[in-house]
Amino acid sequence: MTAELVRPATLPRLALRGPLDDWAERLAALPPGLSAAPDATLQQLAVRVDPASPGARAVEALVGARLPGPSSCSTSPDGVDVVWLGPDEWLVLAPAARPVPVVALADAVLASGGTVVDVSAQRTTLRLRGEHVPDLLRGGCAVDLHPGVFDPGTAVQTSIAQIGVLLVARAPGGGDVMLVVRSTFAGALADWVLDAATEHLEDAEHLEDAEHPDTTPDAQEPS
Amino acid sequence: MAERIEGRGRLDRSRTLRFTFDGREFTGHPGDTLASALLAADELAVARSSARGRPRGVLAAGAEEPNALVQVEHPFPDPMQLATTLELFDGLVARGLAGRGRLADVPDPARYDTRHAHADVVVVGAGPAGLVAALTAARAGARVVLVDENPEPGGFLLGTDDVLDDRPALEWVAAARAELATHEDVLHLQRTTAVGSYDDGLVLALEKRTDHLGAAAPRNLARQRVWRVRARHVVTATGAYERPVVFRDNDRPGVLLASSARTYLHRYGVLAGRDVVVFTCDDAAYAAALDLAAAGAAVRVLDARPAAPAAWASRCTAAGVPVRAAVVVTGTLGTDRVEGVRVADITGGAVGTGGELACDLLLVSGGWNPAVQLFSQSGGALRYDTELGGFVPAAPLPTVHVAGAARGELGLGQALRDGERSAVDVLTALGLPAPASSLPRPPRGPERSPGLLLWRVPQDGDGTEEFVDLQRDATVADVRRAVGAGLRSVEHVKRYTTIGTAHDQGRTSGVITSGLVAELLGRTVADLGVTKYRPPTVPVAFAAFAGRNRGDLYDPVRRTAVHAWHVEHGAVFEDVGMWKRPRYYPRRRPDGTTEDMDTAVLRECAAVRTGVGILDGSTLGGISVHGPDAGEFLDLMYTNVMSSLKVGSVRYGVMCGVDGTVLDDGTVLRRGEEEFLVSTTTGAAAKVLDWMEEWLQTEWPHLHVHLTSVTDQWAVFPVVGPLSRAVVGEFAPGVDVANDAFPFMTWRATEVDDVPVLLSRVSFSGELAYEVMVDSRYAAAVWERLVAIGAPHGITPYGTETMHVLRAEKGYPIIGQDTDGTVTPHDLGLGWAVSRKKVDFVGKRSFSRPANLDPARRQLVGLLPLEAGVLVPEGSQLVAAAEIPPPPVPMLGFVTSSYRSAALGRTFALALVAGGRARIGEQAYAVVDGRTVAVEITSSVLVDPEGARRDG
Amino acid sequence: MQLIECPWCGPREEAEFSYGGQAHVPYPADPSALSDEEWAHYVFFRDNTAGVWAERWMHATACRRWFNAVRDTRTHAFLATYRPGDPSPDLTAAGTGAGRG
Amino acid sequence: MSTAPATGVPEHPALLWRNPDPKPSYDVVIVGGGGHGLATAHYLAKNHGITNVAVLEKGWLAGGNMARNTTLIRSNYLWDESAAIYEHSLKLWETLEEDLDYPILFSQRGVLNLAHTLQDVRDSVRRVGANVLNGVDAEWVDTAGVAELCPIVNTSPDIRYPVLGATYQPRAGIAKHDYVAWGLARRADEAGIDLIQDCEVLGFTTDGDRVTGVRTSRGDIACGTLALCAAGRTSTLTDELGFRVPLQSHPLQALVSELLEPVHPTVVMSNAVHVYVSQAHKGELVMGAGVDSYNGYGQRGSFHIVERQMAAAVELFPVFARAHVLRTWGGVVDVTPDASPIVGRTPYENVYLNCGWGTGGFKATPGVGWCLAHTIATGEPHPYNAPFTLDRFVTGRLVDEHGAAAVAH
Repeated sequence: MTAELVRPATLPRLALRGPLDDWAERLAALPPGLSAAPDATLQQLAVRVDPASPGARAVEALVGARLPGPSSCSTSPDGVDVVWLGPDEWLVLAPAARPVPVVALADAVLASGGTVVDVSAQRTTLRLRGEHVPDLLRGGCAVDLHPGVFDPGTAVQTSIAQIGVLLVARAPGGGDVMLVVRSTFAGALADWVLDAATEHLEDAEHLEDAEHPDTTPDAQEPS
Repeated sequence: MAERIEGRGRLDRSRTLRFTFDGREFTGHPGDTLASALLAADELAVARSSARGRPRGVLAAGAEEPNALVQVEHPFPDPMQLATTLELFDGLVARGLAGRGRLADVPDPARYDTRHAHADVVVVGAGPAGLVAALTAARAGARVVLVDENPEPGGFLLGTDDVLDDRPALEWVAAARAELATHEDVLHLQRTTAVGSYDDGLVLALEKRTDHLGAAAPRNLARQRVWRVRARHVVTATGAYERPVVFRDNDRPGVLLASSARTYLHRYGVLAGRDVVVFTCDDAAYAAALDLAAAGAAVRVLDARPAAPAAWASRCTAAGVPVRAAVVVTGTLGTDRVEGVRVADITGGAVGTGGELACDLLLVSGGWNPAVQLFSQSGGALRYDTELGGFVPAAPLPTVHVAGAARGELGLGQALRDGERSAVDVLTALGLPAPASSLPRPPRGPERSPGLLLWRVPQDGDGTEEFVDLQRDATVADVRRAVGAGLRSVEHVKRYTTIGTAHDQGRTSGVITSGLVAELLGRTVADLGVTKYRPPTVPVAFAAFAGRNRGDLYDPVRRTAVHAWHVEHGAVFEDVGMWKRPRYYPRRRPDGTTEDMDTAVLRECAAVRTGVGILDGSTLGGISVHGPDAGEFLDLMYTNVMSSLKVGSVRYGVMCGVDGTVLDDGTVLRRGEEEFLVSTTTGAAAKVLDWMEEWLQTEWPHLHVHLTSVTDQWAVFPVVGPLSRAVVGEFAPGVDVANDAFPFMTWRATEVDDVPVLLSRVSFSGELAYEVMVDSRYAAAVWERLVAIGAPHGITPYGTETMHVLRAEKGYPIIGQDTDGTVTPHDLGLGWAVSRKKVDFVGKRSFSRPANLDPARRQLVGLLPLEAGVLVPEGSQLVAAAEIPPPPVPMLGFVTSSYRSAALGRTFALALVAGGRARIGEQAYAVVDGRTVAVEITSSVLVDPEGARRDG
Repeated sequence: MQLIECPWCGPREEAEFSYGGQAHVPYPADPSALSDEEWAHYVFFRDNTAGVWAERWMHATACRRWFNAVRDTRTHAFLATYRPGDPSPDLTAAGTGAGRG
Repeated sequence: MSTAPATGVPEHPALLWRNPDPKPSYDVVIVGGGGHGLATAHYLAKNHGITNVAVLEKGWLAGGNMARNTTLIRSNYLWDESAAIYEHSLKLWETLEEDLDYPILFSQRGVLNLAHTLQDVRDSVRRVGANVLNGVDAEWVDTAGVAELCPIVNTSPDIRYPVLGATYQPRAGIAKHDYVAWGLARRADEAGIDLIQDCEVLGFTTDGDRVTGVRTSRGDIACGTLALCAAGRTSTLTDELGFRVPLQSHPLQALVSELLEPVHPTVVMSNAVHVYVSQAHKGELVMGAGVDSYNGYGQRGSFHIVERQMAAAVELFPVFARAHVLRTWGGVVDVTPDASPIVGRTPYENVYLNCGWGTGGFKATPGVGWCLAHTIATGEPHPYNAPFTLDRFVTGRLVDEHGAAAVAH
């Protein structure tokens, strides 16, 4: 082990770090026509409630958006997304600045036999934007991204290269999509996006070697 | 002799491409294939036959070519290319193959990828039928994908001088291509071959994106791409392959299919011979005869039918092309190339006296085999069309349609009408209005007269020189021998003779073989059928199907939130499922050398037992179980009672399969009346969640329970060792960490810097331990703070290897290492965790089967080698005696875990031993490299059996 | 590779699903009352129909719900899919079931 | 050690079998003309002099799994009962070419079962240890050993799942499946046994706990003893006979490449990086992987299984990148809950059952033929197939070759 463990003078206050912090630099250097912005700050709540129950209406009132049907997403005026995950299951994603009152929400669904669990760290998000995004996604995802089929309001759970991903459409045709992925798979998804971007590089010269660039820092040997 | 002629071909003659074939330099032009460039240089022989070493030349112009298999050496070794489909590029180095290709011995630098596409209809083939089908559908607003194997659309039109609306047909093709480009919902892919047609409109197609650029191909572009087109309807407009006729020495270079010679003329500007004999049973060969004559060749036509078709005969007469009917070719003359043919009259199937004709090119046409591969792969049934002498779709499938020559509709006019008809069928099924018909007008050609069914020219001789499958060197003699040996099925004949097993999958030999077998057995071809069509239709590189799933992307790498810290601190990792887990942290010594694993692990173990260690346990599964029936549900899933667990407490649980074998184990925290937090082993996390969901959804939907995966929500850091209390106490000042305030198997919730933290007194090492659980976004910060606080106490990060040693010293089993799918809780000595009170739980009934009550079942015990320092390898078998008798030797059991123990100052192991608990105190022998190592069977708990260390 | 009609998400690629074998084989009401043979038949024996039968699937990469399907194991073709708890559609009528996308 | 694949392909004999019409009655009727049915017929004649036998095949002889498997032969199975019957079979393979006087291209080039995780290593050491004590040639080789035995395996430490070593059985190998079938068929035919093709069994005639005959697409045939060797279609027959067997029939896919110069000297199998591959005599790479998860009799499988197999193949063998898939197909394998066969008695006094071989059918061909012939001839199971009873699923005495395969800690 390289550095001997030493106790610093002052202990820094606990700070939030996203699963993709170590990829930020590389994701920022994607070719034109393709940008990828990680965001691990969203409050995320797993809500289970009978869609026909009073609890469901209470959730809609508190969140300010209706509980959408299959493969759909509704968004409140404050930018809170509610995504369908299953017949009685939704994922609420709220900006860090405008969180949803968790306790109130939990109480609202309790009477209807519902459940609310804070899962803000269970998944993280990667916002893909640009003209190359549909082509990039079609390189690993079987979902139809055609305008009219994949428009804002659509949210589809599927997989990309063995990685479970939730696609939330932000613009028709897949040019602006929020990917929601399990935190421990986020690095693997980012590696996949970086590798897929090779196709859209302006010039190939700076491609160090044609083998897949080893983006993972964890070489087996001690560094 | 074959040569390039002026004024013909779709080549860019302004640019010259240099290439090397069989060590000799040649030139060609963009638009050439390797085959056309070789023909232009009069190089007829391209390979030696695989078994008999006979010279072989190009027979065809496309994927049906049986002979011209070439090995590409530059830009990169490629063992399987067809000269007839390999687009020429500058700097190509290739050589003829005698059947076996050579793989490169260095990794392939090229990239490969895949693309998904969706359409209302996918059209395969951009010939006249396919282009019309695509245009008709596009005009109706349907989403269309059109794929075609050639560099440019047109199909067979590329190889003819046909006209449409009195203009060259290729002008209509260009207009069609341009119009398709205006439709936003049309994806038109050339150089893309449909290789498979699967269920529900899935068509797989391989796009060659940069092969034609050779070494100039941009390295960042995928060389080849697998398209996965999911369409509601499929239209296969794949045309038909011309069929040869079998006769003696039909394999000599200089024998071409009639339509292929026409293609070499019109598409590549190559006149394949100056003195041409055309031997045909079908009208189509006449067009080839007339075109080659018009290009300056001396051509004569031999028609095997009793009478030549009048219209074509008169055209030949006008062009000075002599036509002779009721005549067959019985053999070719010459050495390495055709110099002449033997001919003979044929009346009523009987061959009369013969003569010889000099020629330098022999064109052959035995009729047409519709390309039904994709239709057949989709499950479509085939029907033998006696007039055509080939198999056609018996009836269309609901979503797979066939248009044009692919279903026997030969001729340009039929192809155009059938393409439109297939599109209208699709649009009708889709509920879209069909656009007005606007087909181009084909010229009024002669009516097609019936072809003659002639698989083989009747002639004596043993048939050893009459070739049926040129690539496999399989002859009429082989077919006769197969039938003579008792084989009746064409599948048997194929395997016996190897006919149809090469790269061309029997395109020119399959139907002929069925014809020959039918004649030998006196049965009909319809009755015999043909061998099964299977994907892919053309060979596809392994790497193309692998796509980008290579290297680190072969399988996702799963990382905990503290991964970067582990890397910076020199962790050596281990693969656990998809996870990378630190196995140990080798320290660099002052002299610059680095600890080996054993040294590092002994240090880490000693630190945990005497000071304080910290482990990244975030890979453990976490499931939040909510609802009024949560307790009842967990009682059904676990062997022990969970519903009695008090809020604030933790309980260890074992979970079994229905067959009573251990599926997983872990701890359960009760966080509220209706809320439990379940932890699982790393390996079983996904499996346990699925297992619980399966029971809830399909057996007990009446239970009000909700499951939520929180594996990635919570990071889990065991802080372990006598000094752990001090470290955790300082880290979480809001919690009284003293033993009586915070006893074993309880948990406390607190906050650190306003971040919610759970602490639980769970120990997997027998030491005083606190598991620190936090939102994984704060995990890195919490880990660093714990390490900072612990530094003065000598806190030591430890990996999975040390964790294994510590838990094994306490006899705690690891599911998946100390179990193998046949082990029950009782076998592991976990009978105490199996409730006797509960009426039922998953697996309980299996415990009372005879096999489960057998005292000889293997049970988990400890082992101490009599020689204290000997490390018995994990997996070693255990036998009863020091001397190993001759096999089969009865085995008592095997070693599941084996380590050096800092605490014991010696090696020890755990093992599953038949009737193990009753043997404690006895000796057994571990077999290591053929010799025995004496071991004493002990209790499985070797360190601190009384549990004194647990509370610090 | 087929499109499977998830009763909630609609038609999806077969690779998104995991298989659960024969459907409508309920967990015995009282396992302790069963003979070893009866218990073995629940644990290990299932039909192995060469033809149309009812089986279980789970939409693993999306809604993660279990559902049943009527499928012809000879052609692999799906005839219908339906929610657990619903009765299996009449197999003959299922020939024209909604399962066909 | 391993021999390079032979170049030429040998000549076949002039006569294989007679294609007789079925007689009204036989002493023994074997349902299923695949490798197991033909081997049983051969050994009935050779070991027991029983030749009034008919083998009924619904399609063309050996056209089922016998024509569709990846031709691997090995006996390095974990449990004593499995090792015994597979090793017995391997010993018979070693003399089969002479016994049949037919060029079956039997090539003992060894098999490597790769280990990619620490648990793989433990399981490997355990299996090798059990093999040796059961008289099966087996050794553990480390990563360098793997590279030496099969240089084209990617043994670098930084691939996704590095190769940590392998079990190696030198006597394992491959054979040409069609020729094995035709060699067995020819011997049986020579002995006077009737091989009846295009003869599908549609039903049975019974008398109490005896089956008196079979109703087929080519008429009724009476039988003294009946043996079921129908592999994936066994359940259809046992349903007809009114007793249940714990089989599930799954597609098992395989594929071949074009002919290549010899590059792969041995047989390599990997579970974690899921593929197994050998190079046949003419030079084609023959590859397989796991079953498709769903029940299926269509003799075909789903593409995503092939796609994963190709990614595994190129990961483990980088030099295979530009080898080409020439043809893909599927068989129908009958899998039991413990991945071990059922070979022995049924509720009918004169009916014997051979099924449940899953992916291990080809390698067992001579061994199970020998044992089933013994069982038919003597009415008693041979010691090698005695443990593989139908009732083991009731007692719980399974022979679990699925094994742990679980991921530890």
